[in-house]
Amino acid sequence: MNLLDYLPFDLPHPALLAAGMLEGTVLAAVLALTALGLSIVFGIMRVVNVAHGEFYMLGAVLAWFITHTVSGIIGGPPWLGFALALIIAPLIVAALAAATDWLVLKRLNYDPEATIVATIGILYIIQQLALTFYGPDARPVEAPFDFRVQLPWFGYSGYKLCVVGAAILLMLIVWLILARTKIGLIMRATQYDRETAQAFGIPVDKVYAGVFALGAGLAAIGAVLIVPIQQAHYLMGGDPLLLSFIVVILGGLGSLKGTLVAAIFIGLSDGIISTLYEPTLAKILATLLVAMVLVFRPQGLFGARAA
Amino acid sequence: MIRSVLLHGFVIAALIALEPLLSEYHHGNLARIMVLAVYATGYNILFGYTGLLSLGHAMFFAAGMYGCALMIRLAEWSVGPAFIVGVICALIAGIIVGFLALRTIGVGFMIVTLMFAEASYLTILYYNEYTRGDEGFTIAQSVRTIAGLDLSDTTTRYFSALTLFSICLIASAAVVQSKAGRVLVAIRENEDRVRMLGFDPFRYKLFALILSAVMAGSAGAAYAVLFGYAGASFAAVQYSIFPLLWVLLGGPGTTLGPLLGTVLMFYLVDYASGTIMPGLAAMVETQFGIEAPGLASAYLLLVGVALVLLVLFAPKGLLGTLRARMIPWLP
Amino acid sequence: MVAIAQLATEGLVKDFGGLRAVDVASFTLYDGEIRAVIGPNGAGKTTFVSLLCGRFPPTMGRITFEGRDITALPAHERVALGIAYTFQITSIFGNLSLYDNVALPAQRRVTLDGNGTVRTKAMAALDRVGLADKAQEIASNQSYGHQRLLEVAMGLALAPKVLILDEPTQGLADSEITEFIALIREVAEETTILLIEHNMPVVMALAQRITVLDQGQILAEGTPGEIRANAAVQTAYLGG
Amino acid sequence: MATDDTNRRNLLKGAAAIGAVAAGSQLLPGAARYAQAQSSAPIKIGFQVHRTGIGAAYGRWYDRTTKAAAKLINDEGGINGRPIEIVAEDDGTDPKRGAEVIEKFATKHECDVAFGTLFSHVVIGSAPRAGELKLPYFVVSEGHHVASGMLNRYTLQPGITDVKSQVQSMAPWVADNLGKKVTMIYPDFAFGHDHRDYFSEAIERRGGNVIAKIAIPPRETSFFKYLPKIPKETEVLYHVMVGPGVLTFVKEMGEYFGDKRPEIFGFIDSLEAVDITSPGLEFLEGSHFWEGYPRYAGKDQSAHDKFYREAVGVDDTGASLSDPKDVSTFAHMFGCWETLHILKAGMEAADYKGPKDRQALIEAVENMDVFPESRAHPQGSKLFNGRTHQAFGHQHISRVEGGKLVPVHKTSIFDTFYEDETDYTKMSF
Repeated sequence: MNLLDYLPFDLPHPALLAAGMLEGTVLAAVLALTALGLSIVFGIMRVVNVAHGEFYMLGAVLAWFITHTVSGIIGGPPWLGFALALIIAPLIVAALAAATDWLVLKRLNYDPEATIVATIGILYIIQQLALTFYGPDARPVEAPFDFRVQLPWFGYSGYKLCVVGAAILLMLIVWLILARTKIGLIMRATQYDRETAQAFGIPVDKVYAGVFALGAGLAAIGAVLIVPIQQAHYLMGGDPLLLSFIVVILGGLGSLKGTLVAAIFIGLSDGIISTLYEPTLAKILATLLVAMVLVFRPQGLFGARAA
Repeated sequence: MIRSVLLHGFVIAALIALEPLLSEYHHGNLARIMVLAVYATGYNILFGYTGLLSLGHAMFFAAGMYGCALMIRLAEWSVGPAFIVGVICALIAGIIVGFLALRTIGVGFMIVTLMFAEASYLTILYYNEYTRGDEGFTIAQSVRTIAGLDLSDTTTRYFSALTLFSICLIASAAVVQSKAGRVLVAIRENEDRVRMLGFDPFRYKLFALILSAVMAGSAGAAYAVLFGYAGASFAAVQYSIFPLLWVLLGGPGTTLGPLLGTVLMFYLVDYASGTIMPGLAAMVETQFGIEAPGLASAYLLLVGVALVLLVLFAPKGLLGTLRARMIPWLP
Repeated sequence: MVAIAQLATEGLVKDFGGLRAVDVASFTLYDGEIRAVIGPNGAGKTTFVSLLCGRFPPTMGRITFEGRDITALPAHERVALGIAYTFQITSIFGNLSLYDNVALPAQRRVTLDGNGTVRTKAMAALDRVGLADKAQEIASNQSYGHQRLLEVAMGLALAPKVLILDEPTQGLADSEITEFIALIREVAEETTILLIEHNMPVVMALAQRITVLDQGQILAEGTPGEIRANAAVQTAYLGG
Repeated sequence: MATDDTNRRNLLKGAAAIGAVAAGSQLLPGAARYAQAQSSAPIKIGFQVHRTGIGAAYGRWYDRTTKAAAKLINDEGGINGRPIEIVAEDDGTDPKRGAEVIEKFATKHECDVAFGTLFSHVVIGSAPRAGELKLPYFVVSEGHHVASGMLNRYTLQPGITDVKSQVQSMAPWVADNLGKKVTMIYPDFAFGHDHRDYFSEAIERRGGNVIAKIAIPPRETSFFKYLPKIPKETEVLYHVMVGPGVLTFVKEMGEYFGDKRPEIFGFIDSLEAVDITSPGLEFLEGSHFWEGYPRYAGKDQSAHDKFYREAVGVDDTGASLSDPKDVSTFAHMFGCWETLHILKAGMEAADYKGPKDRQALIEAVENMDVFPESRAHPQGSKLFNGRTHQAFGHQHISRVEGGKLVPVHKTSIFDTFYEDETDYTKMSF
């Protein structure tokens, strides 16, 4: 009687498992990077930002424009263009987000339902402007550095491993800002109770604009880091939006730790399940797994249990 | 109460009277709009009246579509019984998803319905040899007849779509103005209070979700039969967002909002992509000399702008604002 | 008249994480009485009352209503049995008219009794709290006091056997309070009243018996006179 | 005779110019469209183009090739003395919108024919409506759905070969030159399944076999976790990925295999509108690609190919003349050019005057059988099967050498034949 016969799948070849784990970790890093911004905006402002994916796409598209012009004009090494993109793109996206918050969301007084509608509108606007000026093609962005790590079974992109490192670094920085700095304190105060924060003289509207801009900026930073392992395309905002929502809600509202754990949970489960079953079947199971967690633990992994 | 019966009667009568006057182009459009308005009406019962925002209604639409189309394609059933099978599939899907998704709180419902819809989309792809996956399959014109009436004939199709729409409109108006409807609206406003007034919110939400799924399913089955095509694209996320847009434009929580929203959005997209945007692009080229080929195809830009303006100045949607400002008795 | 126990609890405990919010050995509410529950802020009054009407389940203990064990019964079924609760923090249907707010509980009553019309029961409830003339106005536009009265009207529309009022007079003007006292006395003829209240004059005017809660436990129980004279109560209140 | 031609040509140039202005001023309702009294109304061709959605990259080049072909046809006197007008509508690469656009062509724009759809789910979504509205529907897809008999007598695909004939003609060369043990990686939807099924059958007939079939879920953005499923003994890795994710796929294959890799055979669909020299594609050096129409003009470039490239504004590497980085969908867009010319031949053969001659037009096209290589058919000579409404032509294989796609093999048309699965001529109109 061999126990392994009773498993509902056959054990994967070690190379497959290794690839699944590696890709799972990278996906976890990608998810964390994309969801980080949403987690802050959603956690602090309790506002569902459906345009989050488009800010991500804008970051990637701007990264292409910047690296393309830099290599075109100055023609420096790839990392120069990339470094500039990593700084400039998020700033532009953050500024744009602050403007949208000021022009639209503030007027709606951040009413949850109205913000969903407004951000769907903003989604289409950003997407279609990208189509107009960037065009419909998918264009690659050169990674700042490209080296191949030779593992026992196969080679793996060094840059991807650095993306994992960058994700951890970024999460740490954001956590430090929130936990250790004055601005972080103000943000947490506004998150805890908006009225009392206002009573203490915190300019809540300015904080919201800042948080919304920070959220979009973080999405853009994530995009600039990730675009070299994917491409910049005007429709690329769709999936990151869905995945970030799943990560944020699965992790539990307003809990940075929850976002991190949920990103790891989804990344690894997607990676490992894909080694056990046929690809599409694996995607179905991974999707249902996430849904079931939310069904049987509504407040998410780390959210406060609803009183 | 009588006013609302008259109003709905008037709308249906107008649609009947309109039929002979319509050019063939608008004939075909209105037939499709009415089928999609059934989908939006179903969606509105859950979103507009009960306050539950689902991002996965395409799975019910697709359940109806495939339930019906596969019975015709694989079991060679005739249109009538196949349509009923389609509606039953949507009913079953509604019950299963209802029991699972309604355990969630707040935004969790949005994500869980999204996940179930994504899983059903992939399942349609997975069973490709039956469903032909994303490519989909056609239903032969010869088979698409019901009680001797050829459904591909323009007038028959118009009136079949109108019949289905009228049934769903009256059903939705009846439900939302009934006692149950009053509870659904109360759940939307303050679910905790409803529980403390002696109602079990779960049962009412489940009823709303199942009714909404059945209507969405009947629209899916009707689309397959009236337009002769079933494909996995109708189970994709885009087709879960469409009814949300139509209801938001028309007026969530109003019985006629879905129809109005579907009509307006259809013609907005149709004219924008056909005339407005290409004209704009040509004008930009002639006036400023900038080559902007992308602009000609960016008609969704208008949809985006429309939504932002809508939420800033008419948050309750067109009919919702009309009700708040002028006609308070509008159902 | 022999007091019939209507609502009773034994060993009722509720823990939130480490905190033991409620730890009541036994509590009995008699048919037809007006009982007040008082105690300093954070004494666990609202939690205790929420356990009675089923807003959340107790960690331990039993609750019986008219002899029947209702510990596991969900809130909406306890309401059907006749236990109505009005919220401490006003929780009404802000976007709907006053009429729609009371029409819902009235509708529940009509289905339970199987007779009467929603319109008459709803208007009657609004009339008793003096809001009948504002029936079509939107609830959120009303003054805070009137919204509190609407809460009471919604309770009344259920025609419950036990009406639990959680700080009903909060935000009412003095004139409205006197009217409120008269109303409760009238309602008490056919309904048992359980009143959580800080406003001592109202407590003393209405309550036939008072239960004092402190840190989740019953400190003392008795008539208003006994309670006023009780030393332990004074220290709890004055923070000895 | 020359003066006649020049007169007619100036006349038509005038008409075409006015047409362009009118198109620009569509906003002015009822603008006088056709100033010249003597030239009769144009033949309106409804062009169903993927301007938005996943097919947008193709759509842009389909649009450009169609405009070039229409200009050429008009410059040569139009069809039956009437100029052709392309009425373009975006279908957003969506089956519902596709059906709506077909209705718009038939009932609002009153087009004579509809033309130009590429993605198969849009073709299948729209074809039933074209059949019901009795609107001839000339698709430029690659799908086997036309020849499979699933559609109707109004739907034809004379200007481009279908995936079954393409894949089938690759198997002999792959088995003989690259290897017998093949692993296939394909998208997990109908297009990928056609490749899987037809290639497996064809390679088995040639003594090879497919040892692993890896189906990738749609919208997947990273493929690395599937690569270990490729068996070690694989001799040829067959890949056909469509959509933006393809650059990642190729880069990850490079990282996975490093320098010891099996032979790689792919379909150019993976890299349509993508510059072969873009960063990350160095790994493809030495690999082979099926090409419907070689992107790089070989040394024996035909005069027709040269003329076609100039007309469309594409250089000898298949990229736009104005921007060498803007690579065209060269292996597909020729279908538009050739289909429009077949339409012209069909209308002239049927002496097409108006919508009442639509059935005559279809019958005329059904009777055609040979399209010799010419200015109208720069991709090469073709045989048209009137019964299955499907064209058969030469397929090309190119090898990536020094960042260029060098044509190495051209199949005979005979290799691409398969027996009929339907006979539309027997169906009623």
